[in-house]
Amino acid sequence: MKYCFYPGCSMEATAQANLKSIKAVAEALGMHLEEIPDWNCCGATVVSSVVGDFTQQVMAARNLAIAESMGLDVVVGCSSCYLSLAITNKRFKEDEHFRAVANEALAAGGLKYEGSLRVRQFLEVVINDAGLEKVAQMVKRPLDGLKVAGYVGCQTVRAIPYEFDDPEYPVFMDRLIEALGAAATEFPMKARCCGSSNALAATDIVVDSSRKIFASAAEGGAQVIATPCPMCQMNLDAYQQRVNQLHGTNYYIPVLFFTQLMAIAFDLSTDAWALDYCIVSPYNVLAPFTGGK
Amino acid sequence: MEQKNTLTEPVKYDLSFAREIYSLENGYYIKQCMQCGMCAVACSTREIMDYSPRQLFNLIKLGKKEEVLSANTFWYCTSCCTCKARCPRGVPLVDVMHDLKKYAIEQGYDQYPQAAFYKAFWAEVAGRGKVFEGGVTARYYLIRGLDEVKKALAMKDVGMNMLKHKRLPLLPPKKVRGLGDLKKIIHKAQELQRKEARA
Amino acid sequence: MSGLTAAVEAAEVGCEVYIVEKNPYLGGKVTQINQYFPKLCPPNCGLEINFQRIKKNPRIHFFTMAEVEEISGQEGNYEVSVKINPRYVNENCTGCGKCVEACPAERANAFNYGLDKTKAIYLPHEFAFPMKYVIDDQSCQGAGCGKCAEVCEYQAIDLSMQPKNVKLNVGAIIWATGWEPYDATKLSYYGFGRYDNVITNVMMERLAAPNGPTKGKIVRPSDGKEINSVAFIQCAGSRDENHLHCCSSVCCLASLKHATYVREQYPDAKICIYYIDIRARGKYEDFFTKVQEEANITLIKGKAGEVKEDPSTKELVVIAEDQEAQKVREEKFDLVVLATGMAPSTAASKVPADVSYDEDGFLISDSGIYAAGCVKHPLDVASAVRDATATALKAIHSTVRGQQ
Amino acid sequence: MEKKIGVYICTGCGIGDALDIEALSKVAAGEYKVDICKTNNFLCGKEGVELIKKDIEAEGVNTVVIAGCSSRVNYDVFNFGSDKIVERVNLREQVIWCHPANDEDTQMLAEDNLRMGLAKQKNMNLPEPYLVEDMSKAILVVGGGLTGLTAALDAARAGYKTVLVEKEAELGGYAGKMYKQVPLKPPFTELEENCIPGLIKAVQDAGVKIYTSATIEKTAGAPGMFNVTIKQNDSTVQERVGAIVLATGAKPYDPEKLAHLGYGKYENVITQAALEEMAAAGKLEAGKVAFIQCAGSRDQEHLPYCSAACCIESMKQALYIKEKNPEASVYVYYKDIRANGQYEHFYKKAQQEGIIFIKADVTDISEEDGKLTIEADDHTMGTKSIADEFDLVVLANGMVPTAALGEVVQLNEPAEEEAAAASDEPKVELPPVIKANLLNLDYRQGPELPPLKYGFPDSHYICFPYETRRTGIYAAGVVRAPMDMLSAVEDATGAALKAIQCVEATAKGEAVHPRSGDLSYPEFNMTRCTQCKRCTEECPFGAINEDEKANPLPNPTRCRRCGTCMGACPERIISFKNYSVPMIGNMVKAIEVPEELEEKPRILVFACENDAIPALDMAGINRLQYNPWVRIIPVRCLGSLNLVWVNDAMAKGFDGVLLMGCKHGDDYQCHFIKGSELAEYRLSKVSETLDRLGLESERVRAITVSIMDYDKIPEILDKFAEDLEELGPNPMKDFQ
Repeated sequence: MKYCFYPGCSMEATAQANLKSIKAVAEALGMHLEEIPDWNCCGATVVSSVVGDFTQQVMAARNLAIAESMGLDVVVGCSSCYLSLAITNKRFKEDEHFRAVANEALAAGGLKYEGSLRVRQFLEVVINDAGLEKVAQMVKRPLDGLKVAGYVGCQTVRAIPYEFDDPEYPVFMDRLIEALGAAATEFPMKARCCGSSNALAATDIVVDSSRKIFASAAEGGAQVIATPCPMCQMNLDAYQQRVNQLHGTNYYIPVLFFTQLMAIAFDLSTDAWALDYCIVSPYNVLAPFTGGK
Repeated sequence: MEQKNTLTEPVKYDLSFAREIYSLENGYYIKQCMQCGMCAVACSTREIMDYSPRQLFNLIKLGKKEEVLSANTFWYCTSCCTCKARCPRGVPLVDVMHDLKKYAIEQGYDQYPQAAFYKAFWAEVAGRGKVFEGGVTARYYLIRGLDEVKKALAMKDVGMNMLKHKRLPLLPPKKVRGLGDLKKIIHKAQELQRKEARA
Repeated sequence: MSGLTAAVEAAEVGCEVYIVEKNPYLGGKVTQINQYFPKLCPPNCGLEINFQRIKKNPRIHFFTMAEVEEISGQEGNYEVSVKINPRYVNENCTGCGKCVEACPAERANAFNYGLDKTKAIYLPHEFAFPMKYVIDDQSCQGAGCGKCAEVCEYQAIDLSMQPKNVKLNVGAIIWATGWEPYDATKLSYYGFGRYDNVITNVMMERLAAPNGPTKGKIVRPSDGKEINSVAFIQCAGSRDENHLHCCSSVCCLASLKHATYVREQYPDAKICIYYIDIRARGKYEDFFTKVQEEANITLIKGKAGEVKEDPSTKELVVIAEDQEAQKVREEKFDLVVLATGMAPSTAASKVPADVSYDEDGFLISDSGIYAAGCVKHPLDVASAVRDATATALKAIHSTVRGQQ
Repeated sequence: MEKKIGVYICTGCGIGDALDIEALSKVAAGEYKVDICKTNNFLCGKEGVELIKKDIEAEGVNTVVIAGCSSRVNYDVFNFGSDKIVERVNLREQVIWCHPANDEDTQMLAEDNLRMGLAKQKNMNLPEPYLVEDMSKAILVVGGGLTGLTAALDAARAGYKTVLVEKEAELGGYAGKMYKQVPLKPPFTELEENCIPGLIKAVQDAGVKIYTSATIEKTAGAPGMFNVTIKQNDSTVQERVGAIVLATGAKPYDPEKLAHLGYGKYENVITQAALEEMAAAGKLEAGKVAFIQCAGSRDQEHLPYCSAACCIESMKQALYIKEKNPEASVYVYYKDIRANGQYEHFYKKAQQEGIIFIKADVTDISEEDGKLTIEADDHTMGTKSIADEFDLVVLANGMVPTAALGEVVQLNEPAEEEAAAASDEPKVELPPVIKANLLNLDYRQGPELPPLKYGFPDSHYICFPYETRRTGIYAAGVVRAPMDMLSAVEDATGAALKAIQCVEATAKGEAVHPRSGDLSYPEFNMTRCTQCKRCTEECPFGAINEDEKANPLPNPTRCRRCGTCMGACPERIISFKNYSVPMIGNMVKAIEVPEELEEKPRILVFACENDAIPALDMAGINRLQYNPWVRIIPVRCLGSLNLVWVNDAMAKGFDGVLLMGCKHGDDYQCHFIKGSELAEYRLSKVSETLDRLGLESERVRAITVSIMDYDKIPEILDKFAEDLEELGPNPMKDFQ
């Protein structure tokens, strides 16, 4: 199984844990991820507010144009990147006029994109291509009894509704968590927004949104939160303390990328576990499974 | 939650503003709004929005330019796409909100901190082809000015934690090699975008 | 109802008519309706008369448990091949019901949308026409068991019954396969399927029906408790680009009618109807006016956005933007009824012939093969009957042209 | 015909185990001395039916009495041809399934049911169809608008001679004057060219006989034999037709009554009709236009109903304006947007074209140098709004059926009213009729179709939208009910079918809905008529006219066979071949009423065939148990209840009589409109008589049951039985 891989900016900074674990897990599952050479920022959900959707999508398309020659599905880890690349790709496939004009712009950089590729979220690729059975077989350290809140977040499932799961009440992640031997907790907020890129400009939004998510996770008795999204992971991890300060709560719920949990369950290298990157320390909670390393 | 509703004095309907908004990249779709109110409930930041998207679209229809452009609605949009996924009329609300942010900035309604963040973010991407948190933050505070820095200090514990856990590289990532081409592409895209808008 | 009407009306002009029905009984969806709006009269009354008309009319022939498999030929001369699925009960059945006592197996009662159970051998409902029992081969334990056959004094049960095939030669075809309620699980923000006390409007009909799973008592499915408050959520799937694009045209009146069901049983219950537009066209406006005059019925302009459940009490919270009040309201209810719309049956099972459908999946009439009733447009019963009557004449035109 | 009777008692379904079949057979063979009486344990099975067929062939049995299950089942199995009389005696649903097995009372009930069946067949004869001389199968369509043209075309295409009468000089009606029309086909987004010109041509090509500038002076006769006098210009023509489609359409609501919306005050406040004219004439120049929905409709002060078509018509007209001037600003003020069904697409299309929809109540309209200003309460913004600079304000002023335009007349003549007042008898209210000058029927009960509500001569039935109270005359389109064009087209075709159906049935002497196929009809023994007028007044279908001496003049082809006239007649001169006063009377007499000391009261129930009888069967199917003293006689409709039966019953010593009929009042369920109501009113007349005889009037009651009330039946009957026990036995028993 070969794929083009688009890491995205956060993977090189705030979400290195995601990158490490994705690479290790993919390898373990026999997926070869080929990074798109000289990829650029997709613009996320921010850039279009300054330069408009079209320009942002053309920027994103540059990556697809480069990837097209490789003729492989483009796999994305970051939800926000997935959103912008998937929507861009959809427009190239469905909107002829857009494709023509956008290619006129790409031509300025000597590029062209036909819209031949599929853009996919890593979570979906693990489940649909590798398959839950394969995942279950790989488990060497079953996460028995670990209560995990599967926090898919918003953009992964709503980029293209029903593309691979219910946009409001996704279940993919829960199935995966169960495949690892852990228990997926009841978690109504599993697809609600964490406040996304407002951390800097409107911290209150992030704090308030996170608070609700912690409350919901705690109510379900979750010990850890697992997510595919760097933005969600950052907000929930970095601002958990802040939430407690501002709201007199005392949540202590480590927030991990689902790929980190997979790395542990698969008994891959501790480098792949990348637990040091967690601000809310997961060591105690995970002790029963990380023993010996 | 009590939505802001300052319309005490009678409204005079005026379509000229609406037509301007409808002509934005995704503005066309606003016309399809049937005032059902799904978006008001879907929104994850609805408690702090002064107008729900539905109300905002209504204000546009009524020609209330000032209320619309000074509303916090689109600035507080987190692009979570819930409204977009639910809208029974297929209005891509997130994209519409992007248009409104852009329009507001162009019209000088950029007092909201998000505006600064977006500008900072864009400056980073335009200059490097990739985003560097450190750079974005720095530029953000440059734009916002000193008093904002006080807030920053209140936030420093978060920053420290990030650093401690190797999440804030001090050095920016390598520039995109094809940055020159990328810039050409963006330049061309902007030009075409303006042409498309006129067409 | 449309098919029945088209058949009876055509036959009473003098045509030979064949009815092909996939259910073990005639009458279709209306047999599951408790009362019609706006008169609040029972559908079985009109059905009884239509069945009398069929009984008296030698020109009407019908097959139950039958499906059209193939259509060939052209206007004026079609050959239709019909597959008749095994009923496992033959014409000897006297309807005495001894078999039911003997049957050990149970099945979810489709007639009541799974709200209760019947035995594997069952009478679809009291008014079933023909009044013959039928075996659900999915849940029947088969020849190995055979208890029903033992007790039947009339050799009416034949567990080895095989599908049969009949060929019909007709001049015109009326396709009146009606509609299916839109799948409410696709509206995950309303929690149908996850929350016990969120039901659909068609389920409400059964809950209120004297011959329904609760003998007509409207209660909370979660615990059978009486209700103090109900919310009706309009356009649950209809008028929605993500689901049914068009308006289903009956749901507003259906919910207003359901409000009267609730009011009759619970004089003080709080009733809220969340809507975008109330579409009570023509003289139905009177019914709308009448219901509005009822105490404690609130109409809220604003489509309900979300339903949340309190897992401990199973109470539901409906969140919607009340546009008159300009605020988002969160209201508690014991029961939430989704006004799910009509999906044409052809969305799922197409006509085995070269016909066309509109963008909503409704069947487009063509000379020779005609759509009638809710497979053609979303229609209320009176309009569907009107349409079916009209379609009968169009079919007759085909036979006339066929002879020329 | 010489009757040869065969009685066949089925012992299947537990009948044999629950009843003493021998005793039952004795009733037939002994008491009634029938030629043949046999039993079989599976009568609806092959051998059972063979057994009967053999007797028919070998023994010449021509009257078959079957005692077993309800006549609602096995109707097909026990069909031995139209030349045989078949009478079903219910021993299953109404005896053993709702009464204890091997019980004396149950046995008595079964035997009485058999006696009633045997008594009944004595008075039953095979009906002979009433055939019209010089029968016409032609279809007359009144009104040459969209509905009328469609109906005429569809009737003609089905091969029927068709006559079309239009009062205007030109065909086409309201729709004919339209610039364009709303979409009638998928995708329901595009305006369509006006279909009327094409339709007119098709109607002409189809050979429809057309009268324009013509009105109907008089419609005499009955289905199959209507004689219609058509007045064209100053000459009159006669047409003989078999059935009629009334498609005279509607008129826009009088805008003069909408002064509060500025009509009449400001010349730029216009109606939808006016806008159509402007558009058609190409004179539509406007930069800013407002449409005001529900101008008159949905308004208790004006038209309480919704006019159904205005929302989409306004969208269409708004699109005209955009078509002419894409820069125009167009607003639609609405209560609810009623773009039902697939017109949702049209609504969205209108929005995409930039038409602005505002949910608001218009509070004021004013004018300043030719420009109009609208003040309103905007409901989606919760604010007052003012919009000015309008060049044009269009009122969506709804529709009023042509059938509602005319003087309302009450048909009970004053003389009668006084007479009624004088004699303390209650009187039947005849429905008022509106003299709309459409059909000018030569009917005892008024010149037009009786209106249902708001002047629409609509059907009262959801399941039977073409049910009509004047047989052979079918209203269609907006004269029948408010509807959009798409519905009107369907409605026209449906009405055409019903008209065709009616002439075909009439030609065979059959009744139309609801007793479709019934060949029997009422026959009058005029020698004993006292000209009391009850039959002519009470017939729900206006089937009976009167001559100047007030003698009834029956029109069998107008008749729906409910028997209301038979029930009304104090002289009992009206009867059907297979349904008559003596027939039911003899059934009553056939029942054995035990002596007082036996303490076995008897209750006689007259039950409506359409709802009450099925409900009683359902009680049985659900094995609900109830009082065994009841004896049930099915009647065609309670309207056919003749008081003499009640008298007979009381005289015979019955302790009580119960009438089970359909709901009446506004939401009446009676398929013959007033049957159950009439029965109750007649009953009110007996009560004094009973009191005078020293009999408590509570012994005779009428109740309404719906087909779904089967679960209430035990309670109803048991309660009545209790009440009667309290009253004690009927004193008349002693006079037996």
